[in-house]
Amino acid sequence: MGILDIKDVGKRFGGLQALSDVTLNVEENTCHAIIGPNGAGKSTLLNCLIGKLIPDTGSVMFDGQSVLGRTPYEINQLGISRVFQTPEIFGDLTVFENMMIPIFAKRDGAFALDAISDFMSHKDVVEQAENELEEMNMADKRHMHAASLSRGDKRRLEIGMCLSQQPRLLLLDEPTAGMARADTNNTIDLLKEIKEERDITIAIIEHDMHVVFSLADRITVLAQGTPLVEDVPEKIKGHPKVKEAYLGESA
Amino acid sequence: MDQIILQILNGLDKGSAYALIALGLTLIFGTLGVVNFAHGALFMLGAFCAVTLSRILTISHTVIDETKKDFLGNPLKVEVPYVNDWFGEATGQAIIDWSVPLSILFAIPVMIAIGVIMERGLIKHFYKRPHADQILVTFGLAIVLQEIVKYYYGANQIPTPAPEAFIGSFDFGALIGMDPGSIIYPYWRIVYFCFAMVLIGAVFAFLQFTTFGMVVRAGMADRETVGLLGINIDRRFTVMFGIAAAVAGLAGVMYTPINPPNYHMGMDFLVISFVVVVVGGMGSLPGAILAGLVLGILESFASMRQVIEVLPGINQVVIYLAAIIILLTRPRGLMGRKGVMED
Amino acid sequence: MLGLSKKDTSLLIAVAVLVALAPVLLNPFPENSALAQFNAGYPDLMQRFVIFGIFAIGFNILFGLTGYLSFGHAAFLGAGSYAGVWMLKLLTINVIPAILISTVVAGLFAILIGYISLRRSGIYFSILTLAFAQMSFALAASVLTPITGGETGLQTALNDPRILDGVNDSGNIPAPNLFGLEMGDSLQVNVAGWLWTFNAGYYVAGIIMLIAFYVAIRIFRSPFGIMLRAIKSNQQRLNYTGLNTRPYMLACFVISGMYAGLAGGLMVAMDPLAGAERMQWTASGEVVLMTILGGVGTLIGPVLGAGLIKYFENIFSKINSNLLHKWFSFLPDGLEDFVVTIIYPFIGKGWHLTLGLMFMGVIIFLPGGLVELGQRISRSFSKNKNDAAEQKPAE
Amino acid sequence: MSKTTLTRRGVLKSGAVAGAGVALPTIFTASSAAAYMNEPTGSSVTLGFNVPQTGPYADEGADELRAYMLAVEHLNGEGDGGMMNTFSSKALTGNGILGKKVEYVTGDTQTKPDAARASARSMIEKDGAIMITGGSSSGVAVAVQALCQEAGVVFMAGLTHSNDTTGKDKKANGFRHFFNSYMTGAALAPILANEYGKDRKAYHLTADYNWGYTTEEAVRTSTEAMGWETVAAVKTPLATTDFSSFIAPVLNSGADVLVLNHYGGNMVNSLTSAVQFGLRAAEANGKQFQVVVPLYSRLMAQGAGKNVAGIYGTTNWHWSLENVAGSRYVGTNAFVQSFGAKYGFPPSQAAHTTYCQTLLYADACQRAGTFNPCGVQEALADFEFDGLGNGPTLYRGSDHQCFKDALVVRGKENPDSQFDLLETVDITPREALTYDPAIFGGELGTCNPGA
Repeated sequence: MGILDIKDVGKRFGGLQALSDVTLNVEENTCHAIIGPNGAGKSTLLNCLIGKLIPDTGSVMFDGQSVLGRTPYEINQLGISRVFQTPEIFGDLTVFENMMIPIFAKRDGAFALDAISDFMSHKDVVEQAENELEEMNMADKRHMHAASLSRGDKRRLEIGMCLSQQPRLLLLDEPTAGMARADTNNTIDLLKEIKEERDITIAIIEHDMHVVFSLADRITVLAQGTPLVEDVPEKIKGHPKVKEAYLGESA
Repeated sequence: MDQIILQILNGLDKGSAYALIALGLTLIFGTLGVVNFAHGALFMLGAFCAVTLSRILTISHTVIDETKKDFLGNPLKVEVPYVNDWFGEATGQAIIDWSVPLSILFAIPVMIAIGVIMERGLIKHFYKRPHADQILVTFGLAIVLQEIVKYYYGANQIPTPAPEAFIGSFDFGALIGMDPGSIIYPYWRIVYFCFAMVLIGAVFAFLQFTTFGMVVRAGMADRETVGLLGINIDRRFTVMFGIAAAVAGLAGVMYTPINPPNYHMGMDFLVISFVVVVVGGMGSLPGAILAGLVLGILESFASMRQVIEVLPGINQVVIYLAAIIILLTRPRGLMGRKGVMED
Repeated sequence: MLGLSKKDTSLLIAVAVLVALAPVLLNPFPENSALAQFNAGYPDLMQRFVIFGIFAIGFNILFGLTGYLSFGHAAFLGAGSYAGVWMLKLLTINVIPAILISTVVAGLFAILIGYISLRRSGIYFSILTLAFAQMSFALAASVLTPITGGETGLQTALNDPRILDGVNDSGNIPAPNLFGLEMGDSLQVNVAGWLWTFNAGYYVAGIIMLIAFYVAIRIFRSPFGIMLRAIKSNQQRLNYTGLNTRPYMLACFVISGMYAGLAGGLMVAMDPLAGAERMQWTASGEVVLMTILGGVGTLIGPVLGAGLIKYFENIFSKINSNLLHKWFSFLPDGLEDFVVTIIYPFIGKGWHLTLGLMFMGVIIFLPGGLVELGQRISRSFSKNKNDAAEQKPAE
Repeated sequence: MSKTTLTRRGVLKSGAVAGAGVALPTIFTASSAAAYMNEPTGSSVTLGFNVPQTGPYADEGADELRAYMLAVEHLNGEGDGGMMNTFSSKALTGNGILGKKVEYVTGDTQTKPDAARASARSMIEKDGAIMITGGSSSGVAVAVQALCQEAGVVFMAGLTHSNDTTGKDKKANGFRHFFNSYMTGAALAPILANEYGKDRKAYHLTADYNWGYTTEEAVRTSTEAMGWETVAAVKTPLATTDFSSFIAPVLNSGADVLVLNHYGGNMVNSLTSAVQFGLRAAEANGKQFQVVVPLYSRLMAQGAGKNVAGIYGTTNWHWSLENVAGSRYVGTNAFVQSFGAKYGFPPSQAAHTTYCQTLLYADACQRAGTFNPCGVQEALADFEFDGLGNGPTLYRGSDHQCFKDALVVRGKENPDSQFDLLETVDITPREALTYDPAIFGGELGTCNPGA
């Protein structure tokens, strides 16, 4: 039984069966990738995981609790942190402030009316934010406006913000989409580093094979709304069904 | 029954005025992304185009009438318009009588010019600024325009009647076989409704069937892409601003016989026109028209004595109540698109 | 000091000094000089400066931090005013209960309106708040006349119960006071032609304003304040960071509404009348303009904006052609008339024109409002010393 | 406790003495307080003219201001003296008031009680005004009157027609020359009954605020006493601009008279709508349909243009009064001459009432020998005068309301000029308009001299 347990999930939009009988397990402390060609149902599945969509059938359990119908903040409080396709950070705030918010959220829960204390007086939070910035090699940028960071640094910050919450599952949604090759490689390196240094479970939804093969411990290939194969990367590489699915897309 | 038909007629009539003002506001918002608090002032300027033309037509020389006395007891000076001299009294008076419809011709170029000057001189510098800045600068502009009009025309209302031919009421009751006189409606208000519909239709046709309109619509949907295609969208937006100003101005011209204009009339319509635009859905032209008509009809029904007796004060709040209910049940208004003005 | 950073402490001290010395600073011209008309150091206007300052500070907590533009904030000012007058009528002419209850009532009203309006964001939120405020205004001015006094406004009367006060047989309505210190009481000091009026009501309002300002600084610097700024910046990220934005927004809206209610309560404490037009959209629009004019999201900006607009309203509207002729009487006759003719449209009944031009001028040339003007001036002074002075984001 | 409120002018004078050549600050406390608020101690006295200068009533406010400036001229002995020459009291000599030159400050009420009070307070606190006057709405009048009572200065109301001003909201420091809703009803009803018959069914549209309520009530009561029946009374929001939805049902309601209890822009718009809907031309219950506007003003008539032709209403005064109704209304022509010569057009009733109020105040001070509000109150209470254009008039002491004849007027069919829009149909003598001050409730209280 993995930490994330997706069972028989099906979702229908009008006449289109977007997902059917999706069952997969993400084991703790592994990196599990879900890949598939465009239209395979990756985003629909993702939306089911984060509470945006409720599947018609099946269940999605995180550590024994259903995530279905929960709001994004509840899902985060369960221990799932999400990294977006395009980095979602607080552009108007400084890098340091960006880093503090998730730590506050982790410490104080979904809502805390602390309107009087100075936020810098919360030494534990400040310390943790400083450590996390060090980890991300961004300590020198702490006073910068987050919006003025480079694209790669924004991604770095976002991932750092997610990690600062010590999530039980890090959910990455096409983390390198639209990135230049150099930035993509940097991101891959960063994720590798994280994987090696921390005990963390990563689920990654990705289109780019290159990213997936360098990171994942296990890969699920999705095609036409249903899992095609699930195996270790080495086996997926030459798998005829996968080739067919990807070639079919380009045909 | 007749009461209900009458209130529907009245609602459509009121609603067409709301829709016409909201139409221009939505055009400017949809094409330029600018929250224009000076839109009410454009409506007011249109109305004063009618006043100005009627002043021009009645430029007079004085003739002393010894038989009458003025308030100080001196012989009365009678004003005789030059048009009377030039075209004879009958024709001259007819021209003056028709000054409001004639003002349409006068207002179109004037309002387009005002719109273009406004856009080039001021608004274009605010495209990339926050909505709050746009609100402040256009609100400031509205005050300035109002005060200029007040300086020259005073604060009092100025009667600008419709032509004699349109004074009186049309008997719908007789037309549809009910008692004669049971449903009557003033000619000019019917004219206003038809005029509004024609103008709205013209704007839609223009956007739908001309290449210019297509580019503008594409620009409303995605400004950057159209810009990349090498089309000079900015110039087209300037033209759109001119058109929106003209639509607001014409709405004002035709409104003058319904209520004598004063410098403040734009502000009276500003809030309601924003409510209409938002209830219709920001950036949606059909939404603005629909919301205008719906709110107009609701307002008319809420003004009925029978309704007020049951719910005191409902006539005061019905539009706002409707707006709240619509916005709570339909998050983006009646026909709004996702992602417009939500942050 | 007081848990504030050095920079914030000096800002607070500066504001405190300005508030304390306002009666002197706002009367820069000697009493009998021609320019005395520009003096603003009389009790009514000084009270208005600080009261509208509170209103704008509170509005800025909502708009400046979260970016939610309420177009119906005057409803809370009005609700606070009505509650305040009722306290003065029913309970006691002492202003303390009036000020407290008006804040509480406005807060409750804000919970109601906020709970519904905050279901939407952006302009839809603005229109919802506008609709609620306009409904409040329309009802207050008409069908609620027994509670609100209608268009005439709610006033104290000779035969009010005032259950905590003793019998009043003076034949006059007692004036609002703070344990005997009447809000209208003043101490006047005359120094070589300058006349300074130190008014009790002004200092009561001024002290409350300083407290409100201090609390606002604390809110700005608190984790709560950061969360609010995060809402403005990226609400989606905040949600996925495990924070529930709803209660944050509602709390912010209610705090902001309570500031407005406090301002309303102070208004009636200084001058016991509450009129319905206090709730009208123009009043809500005014606080929006004050905030933008001063500088959105800055601490001191809204106070400056409030001051500037109230100054125009009260000083420029009172200049008449008679005064103009007096000022320019040193010029030759023809020139005097010419100058007066040029200036006349901008003053007296034309003060709106000046106000409109000022709005446009400020926003065109100073996109950050008056605070930007201050920053530019201080920057041009410190340029020579060091140009590397780190520019913190506008706070 | 010791009161530290000080009068401003008092301080000025003592300040000038004490401060002569001395740099030491002089601080004044209660002991040196003046006898009353803003006691003028210099060679001049300041009056506060608080009129709407912005908003829809700005033109009316401008006309009031013209009259005030004219009155100041006359009080200071400049110009032709206007109604000072015809005024029955001869205390004023053109030498200012009590020998002090009259100066004035102006302010903008914006027709909002809040703004009006702010403006009035600045006049009292900053400019040392001893009397506040003006305004063109009852809400403002009631609010400013209450303020003046608290502050201890005199309030001479401008154009305010609601019964409340000298009824339930009356104040000892406040005075009204203008007539009120009750008088309108009492004056209008007999004429309407005479012209349109006693068997009429009325439909009221009433502006939804205090003035509207009192006017509707007054007109209803007095027309019903004449035998009329009230079919319906509908309240219209004050902010309404398009009255069509209120006018549309009128014709089928069984009514044959429409009463528009509206003023200003409301009245212009509702009357314009009524005429558009053909009510003037229609027949109901076998009779010609009629429209009535209880309170007329010339500026409104100007705004409504031809639509006022033939429509009845009342006014406090009209510039043609003396020519039409003879020398009982002496003063009218003197005022019109004086005003017309200076400004080029005849004065409105708002201008007339504010001019009268200024003169009456000055005269009261002169006769009382003091500016003290209590002295002024004594001098004005039950003061009987003549020669201010309204015929013999009484300033009643019990509610500070003037009692004088009221004019029933009708819109002219063929006006000679834009000022000649109303013709006087009848004049109701003041005896017929007098009522018991107790009927409206309220307490006058005692005069408050401030300090």
